[in-house]
Amino acid sequence: QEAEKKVIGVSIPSATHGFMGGLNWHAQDTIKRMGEAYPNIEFVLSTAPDAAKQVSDIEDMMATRNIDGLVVLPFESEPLTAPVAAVREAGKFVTVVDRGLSQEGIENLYVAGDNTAFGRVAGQYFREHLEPGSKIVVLRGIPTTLDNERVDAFQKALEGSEVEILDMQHGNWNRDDAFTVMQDYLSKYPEIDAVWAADDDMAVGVLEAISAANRQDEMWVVGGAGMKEIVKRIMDGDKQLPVNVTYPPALISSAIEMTVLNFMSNAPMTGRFIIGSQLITPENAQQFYYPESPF
Amino acid sequence: MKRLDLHTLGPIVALVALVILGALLNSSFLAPGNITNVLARSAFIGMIAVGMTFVITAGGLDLSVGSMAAFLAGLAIIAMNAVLPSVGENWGTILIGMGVAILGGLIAGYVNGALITKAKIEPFIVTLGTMGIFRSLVTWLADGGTLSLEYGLRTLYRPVYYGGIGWITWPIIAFAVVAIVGELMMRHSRFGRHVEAIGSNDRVAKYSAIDVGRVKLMTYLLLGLLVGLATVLYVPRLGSASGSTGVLWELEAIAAVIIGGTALKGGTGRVWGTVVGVLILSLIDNILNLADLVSPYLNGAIQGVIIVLAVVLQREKRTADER
Amino acid sequence: MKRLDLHTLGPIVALVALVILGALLNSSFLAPGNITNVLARSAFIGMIAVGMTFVITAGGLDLSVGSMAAFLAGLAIIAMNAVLPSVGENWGTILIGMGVAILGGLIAGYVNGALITKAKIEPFIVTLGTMGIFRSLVTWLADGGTLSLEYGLRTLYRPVYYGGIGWITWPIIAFAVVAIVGELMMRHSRFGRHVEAIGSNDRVAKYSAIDVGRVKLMTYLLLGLLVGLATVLYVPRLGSASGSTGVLWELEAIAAVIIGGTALKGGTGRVWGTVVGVLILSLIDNILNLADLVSPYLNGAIQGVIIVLAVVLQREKRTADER
Amino acid sequence: MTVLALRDVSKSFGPIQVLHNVDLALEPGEVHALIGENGAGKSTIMKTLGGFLDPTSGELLLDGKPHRFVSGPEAEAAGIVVIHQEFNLAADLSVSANVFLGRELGGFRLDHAAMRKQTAALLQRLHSHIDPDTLIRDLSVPDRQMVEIAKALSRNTRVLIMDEPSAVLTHREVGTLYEQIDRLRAEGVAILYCSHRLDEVAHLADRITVLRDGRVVRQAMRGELNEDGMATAMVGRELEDFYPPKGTPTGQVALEVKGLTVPGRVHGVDLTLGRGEVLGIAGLVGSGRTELAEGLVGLRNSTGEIRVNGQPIQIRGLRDAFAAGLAYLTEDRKEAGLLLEKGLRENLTLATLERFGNLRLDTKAEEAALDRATQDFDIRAKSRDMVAGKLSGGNQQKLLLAKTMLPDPKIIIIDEPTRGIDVGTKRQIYAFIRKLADEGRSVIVISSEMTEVIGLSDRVLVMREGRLAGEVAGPAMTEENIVRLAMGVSGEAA
Ligand SMILES: Nc1ncnc2c1ncn2[C@@H]1O[C@H](COP(=O)(O)OP(=O)(O)OP(=O)(O)O)[C@@H](O)[C@H]1O
Ligand SMILES: Nc1ncnc2c1ncn2[C@@H]1O[C@H](COP(=O)(O)OP(=O)(O)OP(=O)(O)O)[C@@H](O)[C@H]1O
Ligand SMILES: [Mg+2]
Ligand SMILES: [Mg+2]
Repeated sequence: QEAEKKVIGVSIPSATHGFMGGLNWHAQDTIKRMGEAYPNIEFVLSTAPDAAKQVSDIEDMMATRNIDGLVVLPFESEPLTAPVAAVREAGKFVTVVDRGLSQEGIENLYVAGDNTAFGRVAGQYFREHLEPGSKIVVLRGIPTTLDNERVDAFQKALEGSEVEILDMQHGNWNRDDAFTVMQDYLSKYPEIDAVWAADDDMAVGVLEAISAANRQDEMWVVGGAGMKEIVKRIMDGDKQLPVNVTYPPALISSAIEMTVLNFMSNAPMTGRFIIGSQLITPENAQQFYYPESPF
Repeated sequence: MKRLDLHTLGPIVALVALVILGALLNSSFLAPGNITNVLARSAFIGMIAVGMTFVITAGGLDLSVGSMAAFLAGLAIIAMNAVLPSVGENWGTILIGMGVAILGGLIAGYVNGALITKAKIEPFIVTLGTMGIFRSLVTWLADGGTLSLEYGLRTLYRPVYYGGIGWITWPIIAFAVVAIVGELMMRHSRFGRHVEAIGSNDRVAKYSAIDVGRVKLMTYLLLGLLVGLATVLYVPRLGSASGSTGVLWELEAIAAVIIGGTALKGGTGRVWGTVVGVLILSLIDNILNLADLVSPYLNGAIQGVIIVLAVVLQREKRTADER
Repeated sequence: MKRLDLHTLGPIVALVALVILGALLNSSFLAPGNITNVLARSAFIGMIAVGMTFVITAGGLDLSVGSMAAFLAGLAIIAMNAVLPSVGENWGTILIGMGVAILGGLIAGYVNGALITKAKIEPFIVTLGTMGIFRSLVTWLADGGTLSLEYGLRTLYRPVYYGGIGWITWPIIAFAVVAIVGELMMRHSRFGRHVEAIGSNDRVAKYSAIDVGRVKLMTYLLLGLLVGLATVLYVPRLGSASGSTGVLWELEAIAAVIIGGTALKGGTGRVWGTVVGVLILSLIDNILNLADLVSPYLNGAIQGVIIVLAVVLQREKRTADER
Repeated sequence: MTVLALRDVSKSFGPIQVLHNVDLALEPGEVHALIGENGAGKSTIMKTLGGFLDPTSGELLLDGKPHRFVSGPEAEAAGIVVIHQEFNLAADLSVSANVFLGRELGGFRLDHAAMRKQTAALLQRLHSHIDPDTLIRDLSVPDRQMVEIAKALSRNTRVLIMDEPSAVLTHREVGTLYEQIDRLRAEGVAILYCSHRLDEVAHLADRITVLRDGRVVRQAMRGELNEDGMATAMVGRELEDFYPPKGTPTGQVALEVKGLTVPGRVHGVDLTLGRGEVLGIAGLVGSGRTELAEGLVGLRNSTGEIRVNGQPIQIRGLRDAFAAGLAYLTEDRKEAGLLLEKGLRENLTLATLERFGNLRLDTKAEEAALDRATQDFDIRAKSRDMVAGKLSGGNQQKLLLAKTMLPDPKIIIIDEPTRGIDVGTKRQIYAFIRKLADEGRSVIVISSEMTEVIGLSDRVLVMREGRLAGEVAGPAMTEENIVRLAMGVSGEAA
């Protein structure tokens, strides 16, 4: 048992925005730690800018690296379903992270955040903390299924309240785009009471736009995913940033660790682990603060 | 053969060097499984790049192919899902999807070509515009998410990508056929000769009774057709399409064409060079997956260096006696 | 003035039409705040596009500018954070950061230019390669995440983007200066003349005792310098840089140049046209955000249509008697 | 005192030697003419003198001392100015920008006004009315040549090398050119002049060097060689009658044109062309002859009635013209005639590819066609794989002629058939044109060379400002009559 070498493939989207950057960092960090702790585990990490490349990466891992296990965060659910199913059929251990496959029961292990909760928790906060008749604007991410899930849940949570969503445009989880969109919102709407930026990278752009327009006192902003700078500001009791909603990029670490344990311990690791979205408040912010992470 | 000088051999040398490098890095590199993978996934960009070779040789350019592929894949999926209830889960439905992709490709190519040749707008601008349009349309059709083929159809359709004759899967066969026909067309057909003449000097072409507009339009139609064909093979691979399908394919296709020795300013087309260029690009990706590098963040840098090196190998040797 | 024909006026007409459209759609469109926003946001792409005008006019191309900007912003931030302990939280540190961005831009431009003029590789390939390299390097420097300027420095540096003379903020002033100097250089300097001559016919330029290689290299250096300058203004805006900074700026810059009436094949450069092109592109974004459309998914499509339309307005009127 | 000389110079391009032990000396205040057949190596000599090519062996002497120019521009700095056979102008730039390219006036800011003024003055000296702000691309071929000359004159010149400057000029402009040459000669400039117009050479040259197959075969002083002598020395054998005998028209009408109008250029031209007839069209530069021809064959939008063999036809494009048996040989062989970067075979068959197959072209048949064409038209290529751009000017013209004749047209319009072509080849082409007529085809020859139109045609139409100014035939076909009509001078024909 000692000498037997195991190869684990890790396939994730490349670091094209802040959250993914954090996720990439956690993946590499965990691989390094695990590699040191378990010398007979070898890792193969690949990052893909789109679904097609990710499928290729998984094919390559199967054809040339002879992997025993696969940890995959699907770029998109639909296109990755069949290729990951093929890996499972080949008798490999499969861990799916964050975005579920479009068919149940393929993976051995599922570790995910909860996009619906992510939207809902934010929505509930808005509902509870805004006067009836308040006006808010929303910045959406890159058009994807998971963005749809989040926004739908957010809207659903607000249903029946008197809070009015003035506008929803795509900021593409990008600081610059969010900055531009927010500037234009500020020109367009004389009255905005709160902003749901849905992602902390976008929140950074939004905050800059607001302070450039000198309307800091008028509205607050809720981002998401717990970027360290934002968490720090919540910790410090910033009025503009009352809360945040977690969607920890570190979930990839848990997935990799559990996969390693599956091979290293005798207990088979299977099941579904949903890491719920929590509200970060000034009170609990300390426990969500990772100063080391790039995100 | 006088044509086999360094300039022409350059890309092949680069390709061979990559193959050797791959074989040294990993013993399974030359296993049939890996070869099938690399060739099959080159097929999409490959077929598109063959079409792009004609467009560029005639002095044109098409930035819209990646979005066009995404749009066509989306259309085909919608069409198949829509006729599924009436036609049923059978090859009829899939043929309808294929027809939609190919017809759509022809229409999209016609739109590009007509705006360029009839409205006389720079190809760069027209296709930059249609690139945005196709991309938006597919995102809109998918409502920001993913368009997916019904599960049963997907199972039926899957062998079109994964099946074949032994390890030679259908995409490889299709790519090979397209490449050979393309090479023959460029080198031995009247159309190819006209395309080269137009790219070389369109006034001379006009004075030689060549219908310059029509031939140019045909190159865009051909490219549209090939994008449609690529889509037909792409859909069974992933069974879905979204706003992020085919992003940057246009750059990859154009890069393959130029790495292959076709001049960006037009006039000389080398279809086989394009094929070599496409293989070089996919091998780079494959090789990066074979070995563990310092950091995956640097993949793009290594890719960049290899692309430039591949072209350095074939750079035109300066005519010794001319200053 | 005979030069003021429709061909030349086209982009201006498109710009005016957009302004009118914007004003009709939303009353706050013409408010000083919005004008400042739009102009200041245009400044980065604007300055880069002015440099790109020279590169394209001399028959070149540069796809690397967006990644280069991201890389330079990353470098500048790292440099400022690094010298902060020794130099302190003052303008000295910021000047060092600015120096790094500008020097880095010159070096990056030199690398592109030297590979193109000395190693004689196609500009498309060289800059496609360096695009990947710069993008990878910044992602690697940022460890996949975001490089952020220290908080104190950011506060100090901020006014460089947001401050200015009344509503005319520094980026607007810098852009205006670059545009005017660029226009003068293109039209009234020896360098501009030589750039046009090289793009028109480089053999003729060579026979006229113009050092073609040097002038081409200079265009890339100039572009690098302007990318550096754009970075200097970009960093204070958000105080950060990441792998997703400046994505697709190259396409936007090239599109602005071509919309402005500079020919992609070189020979005629119109710096003021480029400025109009940049403004058209930013206005489209602004108007799409200000107006309420059916679906934001279709923004890209509308953008595409407007880009094509803007160019249709200025398309070379077909010489009536030529077929 | 010799300014610039070649001593024992040989030059090879790869394995092909084009110059053999050439000696040539240029003296100040002297016009030295260099003549020879197409491909004899004249342009190569001129490029060597101008620092654009290095000799393979032998040396270049500047002021008596061996010298090696690193580049053409360096030679220019030493006062050696070359007007190349191919145009050397940037098409997107204005006339004045081209004239001063590389030596712009002004400091930090270009002095546009001064450059414009000096350009205008230079053009004035050439009696040309070109606006210095016009873009080169908007100029006609002859006007571009005048700009080239103006550009050369603007240099501080010790040696002026002119490679066929007059080939694209008409009568009047050639006169202006002579004036300038005389002026420069008087100023002590050494001039090397290359031309296929032997009358010019006889008129201008103080010294003549004859080149044959890359070797100097004869050097002579003014008066030692008459035109016949030059031709004989160039060709290496006696030449018989220059123009072929005229034919006897059959009286059948092959082509009838009524009211042909090309908007803005040609106004209501009527003409008839008989079977077996050679019809000349003369006129000044810009009189619309080219536009008439291009309108007729569908290269330009035109209106009017066209009948071929009595049948009214519609010509909407060159294809239609081909189908009706019409062909047109362009005057602009480098920009509209041949693909300079492509091989001879590709060029030859470009307009008639449908005869060689569609999906798979019959390369063998193409090669055979090339064999036939090289023979029929005596195309002298050093290798059959070379690109058309590397052929000498005359051989390019023969290749273009072969290309035009490939569809076997019944009516052929030839625009400037012998621009830049040597006497030997000219004779071949004249004989060929006559042969076409004798075979029952009909030919229209557009030419700015008066003697050519007269010597070749059965009848001459004269155009002026886009209209037919008149027709001359038989004994009335004299230079004077044609010039009168062309210039609109009324009065008795002498
Ligand atoms: N760069 C080159 N490479 C190969 N052969 C060349 C090159 N330049 C010229 N030649 C050949 O050298 C010979 C001499 O050419 P050159 O242009 O000097 O002739 P020329 O006397 O000027 O003829 P023309 O009267 O037609 O202009 C020709 O056979 C030509 O094909
Ligand atoms: N594309 C063009 N744009 C502007 N002017 C043109 C163009 N083509 C021709 N011209 C002008 O039209 C007039 C007729 O030119 P063209 O050269 O065809 O006359 P031509 O009688 O055939 O004379 P030649 O054959 O001797 O040049 C000239 O004044 C010329 O400058
Ligand atoms: Mg010559
Ligand atoms: Mg003419």
